[in-house]
Amino acid sequence: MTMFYILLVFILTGLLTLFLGPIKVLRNIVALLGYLAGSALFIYNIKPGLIYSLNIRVYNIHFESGFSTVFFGIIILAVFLIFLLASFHEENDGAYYLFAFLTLTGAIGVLFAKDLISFFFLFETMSLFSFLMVLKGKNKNSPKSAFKYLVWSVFGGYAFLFGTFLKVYTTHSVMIGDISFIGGHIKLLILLLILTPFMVKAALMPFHLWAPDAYSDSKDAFTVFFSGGLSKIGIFGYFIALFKIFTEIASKYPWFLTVIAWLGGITATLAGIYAFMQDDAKKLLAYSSISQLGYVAVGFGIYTHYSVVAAFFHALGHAVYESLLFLVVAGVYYRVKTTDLRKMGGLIKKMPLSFIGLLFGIIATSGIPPTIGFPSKWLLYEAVIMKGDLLLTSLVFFASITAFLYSYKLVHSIFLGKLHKEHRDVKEAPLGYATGIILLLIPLFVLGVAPGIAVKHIDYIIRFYLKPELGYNLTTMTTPLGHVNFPVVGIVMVSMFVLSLIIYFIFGSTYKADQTDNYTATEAISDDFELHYAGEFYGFMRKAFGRPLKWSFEKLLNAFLKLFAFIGEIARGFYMGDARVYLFYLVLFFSLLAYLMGGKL
Amino acid sequence: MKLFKFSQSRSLWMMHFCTGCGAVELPPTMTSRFDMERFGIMPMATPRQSDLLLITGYLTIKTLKRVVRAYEQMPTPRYVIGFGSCTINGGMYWDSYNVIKKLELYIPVDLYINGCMPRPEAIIDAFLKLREMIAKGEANAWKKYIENYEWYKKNQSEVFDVEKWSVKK
Amino acid sequence: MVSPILVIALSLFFAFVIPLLGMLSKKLPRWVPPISILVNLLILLSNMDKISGGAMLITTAGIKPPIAINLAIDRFGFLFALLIQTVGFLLSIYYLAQDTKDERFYMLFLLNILGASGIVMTGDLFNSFVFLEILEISSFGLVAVQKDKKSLEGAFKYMMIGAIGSSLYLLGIIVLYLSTGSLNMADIARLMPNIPDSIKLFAGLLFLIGIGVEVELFPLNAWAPDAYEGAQDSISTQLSSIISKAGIYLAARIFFTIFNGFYALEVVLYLGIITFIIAELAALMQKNVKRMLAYSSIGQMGLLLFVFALISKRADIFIFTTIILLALNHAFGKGLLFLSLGALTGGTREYYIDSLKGSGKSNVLAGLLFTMGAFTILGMPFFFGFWSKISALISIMKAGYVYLIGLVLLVSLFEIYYYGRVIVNIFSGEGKAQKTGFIYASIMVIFALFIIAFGVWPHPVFSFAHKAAVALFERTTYITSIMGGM
Amino acid sequence: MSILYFFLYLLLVTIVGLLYMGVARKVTAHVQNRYGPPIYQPILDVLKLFGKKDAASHGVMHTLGPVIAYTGIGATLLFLPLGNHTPLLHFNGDLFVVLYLLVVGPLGMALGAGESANSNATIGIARALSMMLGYEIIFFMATLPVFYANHTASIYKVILAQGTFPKWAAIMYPISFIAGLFAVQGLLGEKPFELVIAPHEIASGPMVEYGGKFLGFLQIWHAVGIIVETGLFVDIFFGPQNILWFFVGTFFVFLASVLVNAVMPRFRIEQAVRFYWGIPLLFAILGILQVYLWR
Repeated sequence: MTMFYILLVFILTGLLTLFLGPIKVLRNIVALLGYLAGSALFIYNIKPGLIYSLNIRVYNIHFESGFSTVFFGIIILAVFLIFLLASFHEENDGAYYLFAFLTLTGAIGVLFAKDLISFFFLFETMSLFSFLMVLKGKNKNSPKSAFKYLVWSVFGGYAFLFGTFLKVYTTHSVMIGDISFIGGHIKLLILLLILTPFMVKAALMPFHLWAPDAYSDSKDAFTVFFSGGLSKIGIFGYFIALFKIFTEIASKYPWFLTVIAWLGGITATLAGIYAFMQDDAKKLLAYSSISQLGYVAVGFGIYTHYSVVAAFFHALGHAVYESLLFLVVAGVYYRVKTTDLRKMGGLIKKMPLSFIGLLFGIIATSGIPPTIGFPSKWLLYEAVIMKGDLLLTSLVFFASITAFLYSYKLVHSIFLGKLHKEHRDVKEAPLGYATGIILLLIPLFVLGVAPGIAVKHIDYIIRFYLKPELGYNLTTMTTPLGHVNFPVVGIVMVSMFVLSLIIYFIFGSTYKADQTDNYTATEAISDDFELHYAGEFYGFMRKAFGRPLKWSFEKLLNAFLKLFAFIGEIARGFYMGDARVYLFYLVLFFSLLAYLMGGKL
Repeated sequence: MKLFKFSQSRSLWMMHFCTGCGAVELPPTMTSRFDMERFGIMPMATPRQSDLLLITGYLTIKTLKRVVRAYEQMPTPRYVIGFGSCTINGGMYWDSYNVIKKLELYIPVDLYINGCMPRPEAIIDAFLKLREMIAKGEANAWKKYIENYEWYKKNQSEVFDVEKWSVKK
Repeated sequence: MVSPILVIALSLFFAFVIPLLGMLSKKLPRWVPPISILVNLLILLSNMDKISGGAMLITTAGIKPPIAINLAIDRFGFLFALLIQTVGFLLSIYYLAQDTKDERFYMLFLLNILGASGIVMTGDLFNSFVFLEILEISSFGLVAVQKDKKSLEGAFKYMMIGAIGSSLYLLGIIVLYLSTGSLNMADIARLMPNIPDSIKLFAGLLFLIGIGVEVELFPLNAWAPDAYEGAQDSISTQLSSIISKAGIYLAARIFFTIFNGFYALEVVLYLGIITFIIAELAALMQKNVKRMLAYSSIGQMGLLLFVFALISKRADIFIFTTIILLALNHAFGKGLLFLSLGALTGGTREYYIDSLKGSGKSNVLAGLLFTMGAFTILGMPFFFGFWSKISALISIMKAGYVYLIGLVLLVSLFEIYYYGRVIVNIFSGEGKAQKTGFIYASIMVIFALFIIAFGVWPHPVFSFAHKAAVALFERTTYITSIMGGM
Repeated sequence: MSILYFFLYLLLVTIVGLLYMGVARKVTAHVQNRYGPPIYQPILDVLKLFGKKDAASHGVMHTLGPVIAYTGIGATLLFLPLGNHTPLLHFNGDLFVVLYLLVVGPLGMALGAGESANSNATIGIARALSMMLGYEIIFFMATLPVFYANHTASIYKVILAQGTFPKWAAIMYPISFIAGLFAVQGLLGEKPFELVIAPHEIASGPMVEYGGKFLGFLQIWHAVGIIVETGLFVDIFFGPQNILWFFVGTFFVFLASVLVNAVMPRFRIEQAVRFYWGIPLLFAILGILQVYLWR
């Protein structure tokens, strides 16, 4: 029953905020309290193994909680808190919070769902209200992006529904349960269909087309939750589909897993490349998010204990650092009112905390120890090599190099370089953002040094399905290939840093140079001189990639759409005649039917 | 400290400010015929990295302000070598309206190389002389600039807009 | 309790009173329809507990069926009657606030409601034809009421096809009469096994076409886009929520109760899905939003007919329940869409998607309601459409056409596409400020409340629809309750 | 005790690295028919740079950049076995720890250079990062077969497995080895790939605003970097059995690289990246296929 109450609390909070809409302070307090009540209920009461069902006439709603519920639930709730804190600084109305809370309801509800119909219901709820959230976005492109998002997520949802019906038809059970005993290849079709919405949510190529636009055109605070939180439902779905629904996928269709892994690798790489070509901070981060989610798909595709632990951990990491990055960008937008990378620069002096947040965010994104990004990447590489797919390993490695590229572009264009004249009076991001940054920095380091905290839980989730092979304790991980002790790496870095600092302080002295005191072939420059290299940052890579960069799934899709439009035009042509033509249809139809049935007359 | 002094004398990174025709003498000095790198002298790209500013020839007012800026951007200790007659008295541009005649008035010079043009041997000789001076602690012109900053600025302000071209410290 | 026959009688009476009142005052006639329909509603509701099990028989002149004209209301018909009267009542309230119109408009409107209620209440085949004619003729008039080129064109086309359709319907009645000697539905149904197959087939075909026109079956639906487009917004609502629903009732009554799962239903099965696909495809690129809604309406009816025809594969109460759910969803959802579209245009009759740009921002309520209507038609969760759509899919699965679910869902994607396009368009850019009158707005809100309330808690509607479906499903009970176990 | 040991270790590698740089200058000079500076010249340079006063700093990150760079390379060194002479911490990490620590240095430098608000610096960094798309992936692909064949990701185990001469990975996997050589040239930033510094083009790129002790830091960073980068290559492909062999190996790899450097012009950036995606990539893939076939 608690599960139902949690959802109810969120819905009611949403409705309350809707009615309190104009009274901003009260609304915010209610939203926060409602959130806290719901998450307190979740954290204290949701233990693995709870079951609840509710009969609404024809359908029975079945709820169940497992280890995965708790894992993903905590991630999603945590990211929602960050979103909530940041959103208080934006100009929002009550409906915004209603939609946000309903999105949360859907997202948390999906984790509880035990049968496919309620899963679909809650999943669509989430999609629908997140669509409305995007629709209430921040610029005039938002409706368009929202539309794209809607079409894609409904596409996924319908595929899921079709899969559900096929499953129900073949197994006579609507529960989330095994289908590997079904004869024939229909089980693969079911799996594929059920997997589709999750590939869409987790923006696996070629289902990613909605993501860059929807991420960048939704309100900044919401993007934090959108990317950090909602994409986790996609990961959760991978888990459901591959482990709970088709338990014997590895023995029955190993090639299917390989395809997923490669799709993940390609996603990670291509999205990484697209990311460093972007000139908008949120677009860049959107692609970065897609790229990082690609690794997760690789982890699931490899399908060993190591790789799946890596995938889950990466999902967790993604929630932390991607939220952090989006949050910082949101804070920057709040202050400078732009996300165009070419119009910022040098903000480190004005927004040091945001800079620190972004810095460690990108360090984690790049997977540098001792942050949360490292353990999962390390484990993933080991897993892929163990699987023996060296080319995939290389592809994934290529993807992580692109992470350095876009990370640096982001941090440089916003915070480093020259401070623009009009940003001279910019202040640090306000309290909500700052709190969020600090809150996110804690897990970023703690889990980077002691990943065992999370790995233990992840192990519980998947040990029913895969033989536990990974050796781990709080701070170390061991695979047949290698062994790593995370705090040692951290300690080495810190002590080496201290040593370098000592060397630094022993020698010489420095003076603080003004930003106009710069080597410009000894030309004297004024403060508004454009010295910030941010436009066309990796422009030369366009030449390096050449023509293939122009290929896109989007063009392919547009060709398809044109085809449908053409068919639609033909169909419309049917209704374009005058009354005589319509009469002719009628007569023709009658004669045809009479002819066809003539034998029976 | 001594070690630093020694290394300073043995490692001179120069920024050859190719202000005038004298620059043409530097390629032979650098390349295989005379090979100044064997004395640890290397050309550098920016004033930040350089120890030695080489003024190769006459300085117009337009160039002077840039030279001053470059000089001020160099980290101390820094050295200046005036190269050719032009830096001493204007040389063949002694009556030009836009060439400064005496470099010393604007930035402190450690060493001059006489001649028009001085040959690479002379340049190398100057380098070795400077090396000696550094080792002995005699090349202290950069201190003079700090001590008599006002005076130099006054001189500079007579020919260009100091406010704009000086480095703000 | 009051005899439901008064529903017919009173409406008829009021309809004829209108022109007389019109002579007295211009303002008076508009008060007649709401009063009349309210009375009707009360009469119906007072009979609610009387209708159970089989059909409730109301005879005229004390003569028992199969001879005399009679009404036979079972729960199925009652539900439709209630639907028709409710929507009619809401619309009549709206017409109160409308600009002064010719009083004949109110008469037509009332006759329209009367025809529709008559169809769903009568137990006599010929009477159903009469009511169908009343319904159709008043509809032509209502479509044409705008009196501009488009509405006249639409009305004309509707009339051409509709007249032929209903005459074929009449022909079907004649064929049945010739072979059974009866006009009473229950009686004919009882005698049905005695009729030779060829006659059955022929009559069935004639009925199929006659009703097919009404329920917008491909290729008999060519009138629909023009008529929907030409008609005033509230009339379009009426076309989709009342008139086509009466058609659905008739189809169910004739093909199921009388013909007992006649195998021409297989034709409907294919035609239904074809209607669905073609209409959705046609809507895909339609720039005129109203016409787009018309296509969507046709598409929904196609789906409905497809589900309806599934009973020829597997007779299941659930499928009947689904039909009712789909009909209800379509009635309220599409009604809401047409009404809110009218509000968005501000009565300018500029339905092109570009001219609607930003209208959702200047008229937030109408924009939101349009979105809700679209969502319920699309079958989004928390809206009633979700349950009806899921039920439809379950029905398809139960009938064994599980792969067709994929097709239906694929075509539904087109729906998302074109509805999404409109929603996005009305919420982007800046539009002219539109104002919606209070009454108009509250009618829309009532529509929307139905959708949301039963979307969140569908239980009552389910049980209601289930009971109605049982009434339809147990045809022998229907027959015996009327024929008295003959 | 081990801290002292580590100090000496770092000092040793720094000095050896600086001497390597000296050798490089000497060798280049001889190739160009010059006499060249003394081999210890880079040490003098570094000392001089640390002795400089008032280097310009553009802010915290600009200051910390070189420090982080040295931190990264020093930390990497700790995880890199110098021959089978066990490094202090080799048992706690493997190839991926090394690879990821290896980028800390460039990242620190990039952050520092970025804050200098000089477009030359940023262009240099952009080039450096883009170059990684070329050589880093080739290097990784070239080393993969070795690790895969020995079924480990630990560099130390790879060294142990190679034992004596005929079992060198360079001989067992010659195709990968060649690909690796291509990569090392880029890894060291030597001349056809010297786009990052490119003094004549972008005024020494990332270092444009660095003088004094910052530049000193960057010099010793580069010095240790040479050892670490070539050392990684030598460890993987030659399996040096003791520290002497390690240094001999690194010396020759570095020497080869310097010789190529001395006679080469410079690529344009997109040419450099595309170069790696051509023949070296082919070699790397063939190397991977080879290990599949041989296994």
